[in-house]
Amino acid sequence: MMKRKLLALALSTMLMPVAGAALAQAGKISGDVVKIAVLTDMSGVYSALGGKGSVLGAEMAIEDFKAQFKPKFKIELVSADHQNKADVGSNKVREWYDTQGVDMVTDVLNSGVAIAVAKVTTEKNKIMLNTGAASTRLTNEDCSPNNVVHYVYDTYALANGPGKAVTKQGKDSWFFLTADYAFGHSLEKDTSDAVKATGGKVLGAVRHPLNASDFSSFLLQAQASKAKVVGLANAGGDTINSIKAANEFGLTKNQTVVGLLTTIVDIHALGLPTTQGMMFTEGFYWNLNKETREFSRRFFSKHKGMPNMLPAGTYSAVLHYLKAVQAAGTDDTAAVMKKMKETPINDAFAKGGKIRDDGRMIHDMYLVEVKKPAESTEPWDYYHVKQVIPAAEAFQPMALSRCAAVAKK
Amino acid sequence: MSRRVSIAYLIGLGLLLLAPMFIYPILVMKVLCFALFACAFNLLLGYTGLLSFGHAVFLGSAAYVTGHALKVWELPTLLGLLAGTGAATLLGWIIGSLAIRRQGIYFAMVTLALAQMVFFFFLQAPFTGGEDGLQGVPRGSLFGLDLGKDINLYYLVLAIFAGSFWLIQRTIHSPFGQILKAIRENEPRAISLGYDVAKYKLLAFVLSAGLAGLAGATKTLVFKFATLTDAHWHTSGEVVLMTLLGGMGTVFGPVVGATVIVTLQNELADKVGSLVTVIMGAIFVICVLAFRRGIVGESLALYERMIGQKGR
Amino acid sequence: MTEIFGVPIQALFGQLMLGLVNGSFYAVLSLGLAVIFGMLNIINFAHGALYMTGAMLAWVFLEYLGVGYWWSLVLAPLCVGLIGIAIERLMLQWLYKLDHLYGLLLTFGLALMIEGLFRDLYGVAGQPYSIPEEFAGAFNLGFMFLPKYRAWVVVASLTVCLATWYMIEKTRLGAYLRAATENPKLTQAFGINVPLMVMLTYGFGVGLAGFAGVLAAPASQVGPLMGSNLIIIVFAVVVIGGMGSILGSVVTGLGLGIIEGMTKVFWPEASSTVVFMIMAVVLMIRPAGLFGREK
Amino acid sequence: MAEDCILETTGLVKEFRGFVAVNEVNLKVKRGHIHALIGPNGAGKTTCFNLLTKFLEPTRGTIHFNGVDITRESPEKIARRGIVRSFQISAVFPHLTVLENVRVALQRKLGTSFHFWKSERSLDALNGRAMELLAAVGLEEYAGMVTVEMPYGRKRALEIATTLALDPELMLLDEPTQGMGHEDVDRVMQLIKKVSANRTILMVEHNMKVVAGISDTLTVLARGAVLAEGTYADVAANPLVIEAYMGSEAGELASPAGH
Repeated sequence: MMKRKLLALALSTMLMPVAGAALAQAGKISGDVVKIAVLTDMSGVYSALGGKGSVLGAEMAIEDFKAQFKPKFKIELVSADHQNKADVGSNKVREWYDTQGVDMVTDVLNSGVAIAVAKVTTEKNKIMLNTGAASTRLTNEDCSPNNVVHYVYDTYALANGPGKAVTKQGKDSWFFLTADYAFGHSLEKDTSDAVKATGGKVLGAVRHPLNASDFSSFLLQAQASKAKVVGLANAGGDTINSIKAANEFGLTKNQTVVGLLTTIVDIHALGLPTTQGMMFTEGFYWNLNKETREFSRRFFSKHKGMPNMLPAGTYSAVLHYLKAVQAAGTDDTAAVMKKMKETPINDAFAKGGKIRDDGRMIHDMYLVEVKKPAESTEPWDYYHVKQVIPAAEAFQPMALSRCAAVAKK
Repeated sequence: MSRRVSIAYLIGLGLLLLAPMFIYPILVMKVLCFALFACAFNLLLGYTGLLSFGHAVFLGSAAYVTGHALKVWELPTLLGLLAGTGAATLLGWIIGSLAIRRQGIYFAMVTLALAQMVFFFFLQAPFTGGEDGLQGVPRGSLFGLDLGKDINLYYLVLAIFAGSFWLIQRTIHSPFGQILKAIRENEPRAISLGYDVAKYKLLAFVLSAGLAGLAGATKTLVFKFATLTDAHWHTSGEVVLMTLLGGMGTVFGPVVGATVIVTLQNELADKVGSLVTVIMGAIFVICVLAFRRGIVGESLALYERMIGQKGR
Repeated sequence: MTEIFGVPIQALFGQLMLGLVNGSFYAVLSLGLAVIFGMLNIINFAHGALYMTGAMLAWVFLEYLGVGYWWSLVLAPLCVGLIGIAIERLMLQWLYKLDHLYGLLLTFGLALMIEGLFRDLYGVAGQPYSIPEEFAGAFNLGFMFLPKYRAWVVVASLTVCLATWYMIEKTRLGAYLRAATENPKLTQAFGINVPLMVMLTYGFGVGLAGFAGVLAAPASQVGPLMGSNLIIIVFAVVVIGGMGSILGSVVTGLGLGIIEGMTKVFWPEASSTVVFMIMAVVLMIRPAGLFGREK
Repeated sequence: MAEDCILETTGLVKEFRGFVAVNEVNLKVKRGHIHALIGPNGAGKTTCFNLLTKFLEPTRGTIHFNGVDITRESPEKIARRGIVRSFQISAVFPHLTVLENVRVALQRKLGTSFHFWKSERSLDALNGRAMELLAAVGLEEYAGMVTVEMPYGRKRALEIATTLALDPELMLLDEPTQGMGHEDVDRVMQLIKKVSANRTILMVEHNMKVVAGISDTLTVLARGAVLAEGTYADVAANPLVIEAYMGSEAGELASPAGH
């Protein structure tokens, strides 16, 4: 009893400015402005995945929200480039929260940056809707369910589909080429688990730096391992370059290369001849149904490229957030988070999506196979959707959660 | 003159005491950390004539050690700071012992290369968190004061800066500083007077590394993380730029240089993106070509010229 | 025999070949640095950035002007050389009378500017540059697939290194150059235009860097950061070699490339630091470097 | 050999990449003498100096000082033994004051040279001795001046004062009068004569007037080797020496006052 009082006292002094502001404006929007920030990689190795596309996704969400709800409050959007550096990202976000009155930050692609930003967000009691980063640490070891939502995909979801499907085809020995930071480690671990669960084995892994310029020596190590499958636990430019070098060194003749985080943007960059037959998990495909096609064509008209799951997810996240603010009548973090978790998500990106207690947003994922050049009938017609993985199976079950905050409940 | 300088310092200190009321305290703390870093660097370049191109590694190693000490070992804040500073000092001794075997440009290249080696070590060592960095370092408390509050931490950072600045001042104007100046001015002559020049250079190097480490340790407290950026050679280049721009071999130059560069980067980063690097490079080039005494050096020269004319 | 010390022979020879390729780049770059250092007494920090410029130019030529690899191999080094001449005339020449450290600082600033400019224009992610058709495919050496292009890199850089060595050591132009290095005033008195030679030397030295850049373009990603990390390794190569001789820098460059390749097989964690470790050891035993002259 | 040699070299050789700069030099410097080392340009005089003070490492041969083998010692160690040199180009600390220049030399004995936490006011205790030394070379009125602003001749005088501050047993002076006007040369000559009491001086000198005026012994070097040795009169009469110097300088050698 005494202890709790003391704690409350300590908390109230610590959060005095924040709590005071929140109390005075309970039921209101602070500063009459809802300020949304997109923090992403604008110029680096992942810029093609999120970057300007994510900013566009957020803009479209704001546009749609305004058209539908005619809100009384103003909405502002800011964006910045974190250069894939955790320090740059968390400094920027800290400054946004401290001096700019930002309420919510989204995209935050690159797991290293995302984990850092999640810490600042929790400390300042704001909201982060992560649509870009993949590491499952965000809902496990580093979880913060009252402030952070992991929205689009994660390494568990990416690993499971191909990890099991490819191993079942009899390609049961794996070697990993891993980007040497939180995301790569997470993806390698989750895929290894999936492979082992299906009866396959993992022969080893080689770590490469983010944005490596030359993959040849790493690929030689993969080649020397004699594994049947070389799993690429990297993303963006790194994946593209790994696949190219694999072709150059004749690796593809005897081994199967699996890009674990591949999106339509990468397939477009590499072309169907090099990528045909590749299998991986996607969270979004533009050509699924009428709604996705409409959204994607609108996006295409401004971006000159189809959206992958990052911009589409950012669109969905921003829209969901704004609806929650509208419904709660405030931008107070706790109230908005409560509303977001109560309301199911139904839009172009997700059907029947739901935010779980651990902060994981679950929705259907798709196991896709890249078409042969001859099978492609129009530009960007790249995938056979082999399997719809239902939301309940696509993500790590709550029972396995390593999130301390959830376990206590 | 000396009294006038003291008054100027007191005014400066007064302004710094009031600064957090007007300016975002995190920004001022960042400036103070880099100012200390640049002052430490200047002790070596400006007063010993040694251009180290790997000084970021001392900033970075102290940042990591302090971060690790506070986060994993859960040491009190003060001990964490000391551990970081100590580590940088030790590393300074190792790198210094190797590097002082070469002179001039070679010295610069050797320090750069050794620093890069340590950088790769940090990249791979498990305790640094690699590319992710060491995140969520607790600030802890000092004498019952909660450093989690920016304003409390601010005055600790200011105290560290002021104390270190005083120590650097003192070092420059000490018997040891006198020998350093002699070595910078005429190394063979200093040798022929019986001074073991290598030992003096090494002590200067170690002192400079230790103080750079203190700056890095403090920086970890401010930002609650330590990352590879701290140890990257771009940061080594930045501190050279700060010192050059402010005026090397002047006591106050590095402080001015650090303030200008940090503020510039802060203001420009969002507006011009990668062009910040171009602007930094251009400042470098202009300083080297036309402005070698730096802001403080040139101002002092101008002031003296004016006094001289009045006198005539 | 398929294994040596428990390492598959395929992996060992493969990494040795790659080491040789990397060594070729080290050799051409440290050669350029040595030529410039000999004449101007300046450590050219911008060397890495100009190497990158060579690669970026090749990419720009192809992307915007449709100029192919072979033309780029000639044009890009020329352009880089001209940039070098402009740098020498406009900036470096004012620094010769000052402490040599200023040359290092100036070229460091230039490196930042060039790197930042390309970053602003094209982002930090690499741009692809496809391998010229003549070198598509690979030799199957039994123990590995050696892509034909990488074999060409080794041949081309060794040829350039030897040609440079021949020019400096065996031709009249080279004799003037060596004379001007030893005693510029006297050489000037003999009616040789020393400032012109200095200017051309710098242009030639950075031209070599540009050439290495074009060679590197199809073998790796063309990106603004490709030079900045390489140049520090080349600095270490130079400290190890000791700037003593032209041939010394070539031999050291190749040798260290191969050692690095070996390390990737036997002790992969150390592969990025092995060159620096060697440097530390060399400094302890022979501070002037392996081929260095005692002063 | 009853006479006491303070410095003795045997078979001293220095090669630079095949070029022999100093060849089998056997030098004996007697205690209390002013010993001059002369020879045409490129004869190896300065190289010899650099070898003696270990600024260069000899290829072969030994150096003994007071009977102790110092061939392998470091330059600063040699300085601490009492062999202190000057340089061909004036060796001062240009941006320190004249007083500070001398103080730097005195400071070492104080043992606080590594004390970075002490105020430099702790060095004021040395000011008295420093002023005495400056007075000895006639520079006391310039004590507060920044050295770089002094004329050349006075810098050489300051250098001698700094060297004296270490109270050396053996002073090595590398062309102490080089580039000086008449009056300065006379003054420095008198100065050397004055300070030579109780110590030995080895000097490289071109000015024959100085050599003839104050030196007790001469060694002539040519092409790295010793050509002749003896008193001024002996050496001047040696035909080998005259040949080595040829023309103008030989004339100079014959009539020192003529310069």
